[in-house]
Amino acid sequence: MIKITNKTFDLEAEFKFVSSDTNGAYSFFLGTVRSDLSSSKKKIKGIYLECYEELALTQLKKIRSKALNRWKLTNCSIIHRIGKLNLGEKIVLVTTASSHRANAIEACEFIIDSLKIEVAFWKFHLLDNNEKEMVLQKSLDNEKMLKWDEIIN
Amino acid sequence: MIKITNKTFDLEAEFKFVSSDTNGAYSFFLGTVRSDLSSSKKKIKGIYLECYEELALTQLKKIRSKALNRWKLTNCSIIHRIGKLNLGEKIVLVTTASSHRANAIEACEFIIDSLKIEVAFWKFHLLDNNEKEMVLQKSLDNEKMLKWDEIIN
Amino acid sequence: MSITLKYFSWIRVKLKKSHDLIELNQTISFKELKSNLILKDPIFKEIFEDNSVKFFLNLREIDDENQTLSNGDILAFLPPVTGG
Amino acid sequence: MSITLKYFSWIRVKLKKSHDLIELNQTISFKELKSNLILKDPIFKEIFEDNSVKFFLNLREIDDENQTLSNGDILAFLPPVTGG
Repeated sequence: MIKITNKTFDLEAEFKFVSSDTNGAYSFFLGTVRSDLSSSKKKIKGIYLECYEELALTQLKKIRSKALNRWKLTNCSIIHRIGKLNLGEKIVLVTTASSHRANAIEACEFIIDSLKIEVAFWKFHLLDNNEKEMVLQKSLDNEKMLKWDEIIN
Repeated sequence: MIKITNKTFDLEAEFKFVSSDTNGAYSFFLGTVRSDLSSSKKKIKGIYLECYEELALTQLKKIRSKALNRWKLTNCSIIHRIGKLNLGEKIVLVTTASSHRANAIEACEFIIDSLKIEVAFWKFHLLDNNEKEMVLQKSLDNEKMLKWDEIIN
Repeated sequence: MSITLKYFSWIRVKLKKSHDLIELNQTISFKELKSNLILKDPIFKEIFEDNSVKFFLNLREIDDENQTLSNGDILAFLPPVTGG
Repeated sequence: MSITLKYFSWIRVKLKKSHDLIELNQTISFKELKSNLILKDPIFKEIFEDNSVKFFLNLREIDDENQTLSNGDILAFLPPVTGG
């Protein structure tokens, strides 16, 4: 299941969607809004998430299929928030299910790494006085993604 | 937090225990009772988990400390069930929190890998006619643990 | 024929709009459209000179500048993504 | 002095009990205790010959067979663990 939503979500409820007696191992990655300083050293009050929804859904479907095939997952779900989020709120949840744990864990990491550099979401930090500051892509995320090319292709 | 319990647990509630605005990234590993065939090719009805509780708590504390230090985690919790469990029930939950995702994910895998071969729990498959069958340690789990020795020491 | 342009992230902010509907009298290539847009607004020069910006035509990344555009096409301008 | 023996997994199943309280008149080493136990019940021979079984004295793994046991000690017999 892939979901792009402006509502928050409950981990137990999302687990129930992918849970099955045949799985055995589940890996979850959850990203939340971290209280931090922006690149201009201002205090972050929250974030705004922009999305090209039709494209993001297509891209997430492709990543999900790759992961299902490569790691023989029994299930996989990806949820991503859009819109305005406060500090501490959930941004993204990746859930992978497998009969064996190493597969579930590796696939989950592949999905979040792919999402970070391939999927049409853009993050803005919300600062004081309604100021928005664009978040820049991290070169580290790009480098991290390169290692998957050897594994997945 | 470390918990050994004969009660089930809720993922959202467990997340709340470790959640904080300063974290940003959470990795979870959840193990559940998988419907499977036992080593004698009989259908599994559930499992029974035996534990040397005082020792297991000491061992889990050590593993948790290692992970907190090595991966600079901001939080970490481990919950493990004991007693009789039905198919599909949650056995173990490892949660790691960090400001960066790679650390949270790797630490989570280290903890579950360590738990599988170092901590005083023993699993029995419950079969028909109240028959119990001991689960054997997997050599693969032992081999997987060896790779951590280079990383952690 | 008409083509929809969709702008995201800093491109949307800079252009102060999320999309444009442009009307054309004849078929043109992506390359020709780029020249047209730069003539209309110099901001597009900055956009097209930025190697990190990607262009998606009907949800597929453009890999050939000579690709021709058709009526109803949706062309999206995507700065590097930062979700997750 | 008295020492508690705790049995787990197949050792518990084989001995049909989870623990034993043994009384001793004098201090003995772990090595001597092993010999005593084998004399009492040949099942212990199988246990002590199994290299995969670990022995924990007061929650610490025994690394020296000549370690002496003290009053109130808890000695646990642990087959390979299979949790998680």
